[in-house]
Amino acid sequence: MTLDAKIEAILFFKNEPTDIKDLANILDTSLERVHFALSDLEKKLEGRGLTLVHYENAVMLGTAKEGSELIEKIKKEELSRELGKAGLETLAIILYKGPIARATIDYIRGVNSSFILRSLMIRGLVDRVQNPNDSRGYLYKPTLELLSFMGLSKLEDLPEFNTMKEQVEKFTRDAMAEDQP
Amino acid sequence: MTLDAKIEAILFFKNEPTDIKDLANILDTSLERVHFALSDLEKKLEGRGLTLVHYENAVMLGTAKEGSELIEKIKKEELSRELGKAGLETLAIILYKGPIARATIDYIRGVNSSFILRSLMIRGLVDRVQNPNDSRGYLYKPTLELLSFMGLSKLEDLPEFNTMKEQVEKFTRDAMAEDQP
Amino acid sequence: MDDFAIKVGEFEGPLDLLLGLIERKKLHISEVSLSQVTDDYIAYLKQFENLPTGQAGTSLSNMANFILVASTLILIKSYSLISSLAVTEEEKEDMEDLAKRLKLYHRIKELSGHIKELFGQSTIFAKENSNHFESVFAPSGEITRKNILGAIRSVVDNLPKKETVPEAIIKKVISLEEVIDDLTKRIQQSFKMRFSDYTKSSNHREDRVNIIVSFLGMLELIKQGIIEAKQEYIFADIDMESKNIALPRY
Repeated sequence: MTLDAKIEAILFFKNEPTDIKDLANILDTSLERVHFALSDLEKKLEGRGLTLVHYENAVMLGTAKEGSELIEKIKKEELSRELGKAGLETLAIILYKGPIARATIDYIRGVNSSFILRSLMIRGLVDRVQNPNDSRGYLYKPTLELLSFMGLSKLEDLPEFNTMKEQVEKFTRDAMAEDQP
Repeated sequence: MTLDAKIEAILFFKNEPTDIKDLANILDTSLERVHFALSDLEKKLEGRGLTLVHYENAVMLGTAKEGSELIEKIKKEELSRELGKAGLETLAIILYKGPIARATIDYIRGVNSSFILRSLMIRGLVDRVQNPNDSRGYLYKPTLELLSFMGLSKLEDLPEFNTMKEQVEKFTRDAMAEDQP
Repeated sequence: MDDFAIKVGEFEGPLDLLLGLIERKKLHISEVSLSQVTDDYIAYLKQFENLPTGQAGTSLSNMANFILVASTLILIKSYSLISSLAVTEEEKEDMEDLAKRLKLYHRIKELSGHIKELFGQSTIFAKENSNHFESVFAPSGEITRKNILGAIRSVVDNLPKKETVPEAIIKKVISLEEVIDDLTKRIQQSFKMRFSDYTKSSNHREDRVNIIVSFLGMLELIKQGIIEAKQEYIFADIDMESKNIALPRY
């Protein structure tokens, strides 16, 4: 069995976002080889019914977005599409600029974002991790579920992703040089 | 999307044996064409991590036979893994406040708990029952094995049971009165 | 969660409001257009500042956000009217930043259109969870009464708390009208005074927001033709004189 086939089996079994480090551990191989195998798997899944969703160190298996209408037909629970203005703005900031500190989100939006962040986390759309530059602070980032909801295999598939990331980074570098990690 | 890719997506999503007649219905096509597509799918899955499992008149997607050792290893690893902060907190909420709906746990913790709950269930630490107020929802509660493992003859024997329960309840009462059993 | 909503009227926050005002006038985002919508911004804010908190979704800390942006707007407008106005480096940065922030916010709003378009439209689905799975009792050594108590304590400690901004302080700072009334009275009484005397003798705390709010009051009075202001040289105090003592109108 090839490494990419093994990874496919593991992701199928686990059915949740899986850390690439865990994959390397279970498979007793290097991170580098896992990365290579993942891109092999990605190629092999082209035109198939399944797809990989990949962000930073996490990866999961899901149905191809071309099949979404079909799956929607047999899905029992109705998907909640309601996001509201605050939710849309906050998700846009996190998707195009994440991982990002709450202070920066507040600064960009001009309002306190703690409650909208909390509700996005409860919905499993946003996740937070310890800020490596500030032990008391967190960085907010998109979850693989958010990417899946948007039919994105990876963040780079977002429209205008590359141009925007540069713009936002340039701005925050200029404006927040003093208080940003 | 080819018919076999569509079938792959449906079988992946359903995650249970699916009647070939149902597939034909969902895909609005003939039994014959579904059979052809299934044998295409079978060929395409050769050498991959997944395989098609046939029952009498039903099919299901599963991990490839060659991967079974790997899957056993993961199962063992999942069962012996540390629960960690998130796992312990979720378990504590269920012990002090159960039976409790997932939405309430999410709301108390401020993050989505679905993956953690599943792992607690697989490890036999929590159990779920039908929510009497919501036919599609469940309430989570500790298993008897967990109680005896902790040496508790009843939940009230938990340290500071009443104070802690009251504090959590005060929070949920204020905010979620309508979702509460 | 409605009591936590951040809204003054239909707007999410000060930047949202500013953007709405600029778009309504079909202007481009710049310091010039910001000075053109300052009055509208203040007028809009005034409708809400006297509402009890909780009504119309106003919250005190959020009002403070609105007022802070108002103070920068006033600076921008004052600067455009009185070119000799002395501003500190920090204030200059705030003024320049506001237009930049607004442009970025505008961009984010455009991008949030993509989110709206894509969200839930062609979802990648995970496997449905199987209802029949075998569970094996597999506890771990961490599950002790002590650790479970520690865990529930940490849960309780991390429950979100309602805002604890001291209401009295913010109410004092943000009462725009009060400052203007006060200023009018003082002008009538002393006929001629200096801006720094006003802020010093005022019973308000002499913090930055207050000075700026007072300054706004002064500008309003100039606009209404009630007083005249003079500044001898850059960084000097501003002299205020009443033009029409009999008719202080608002």
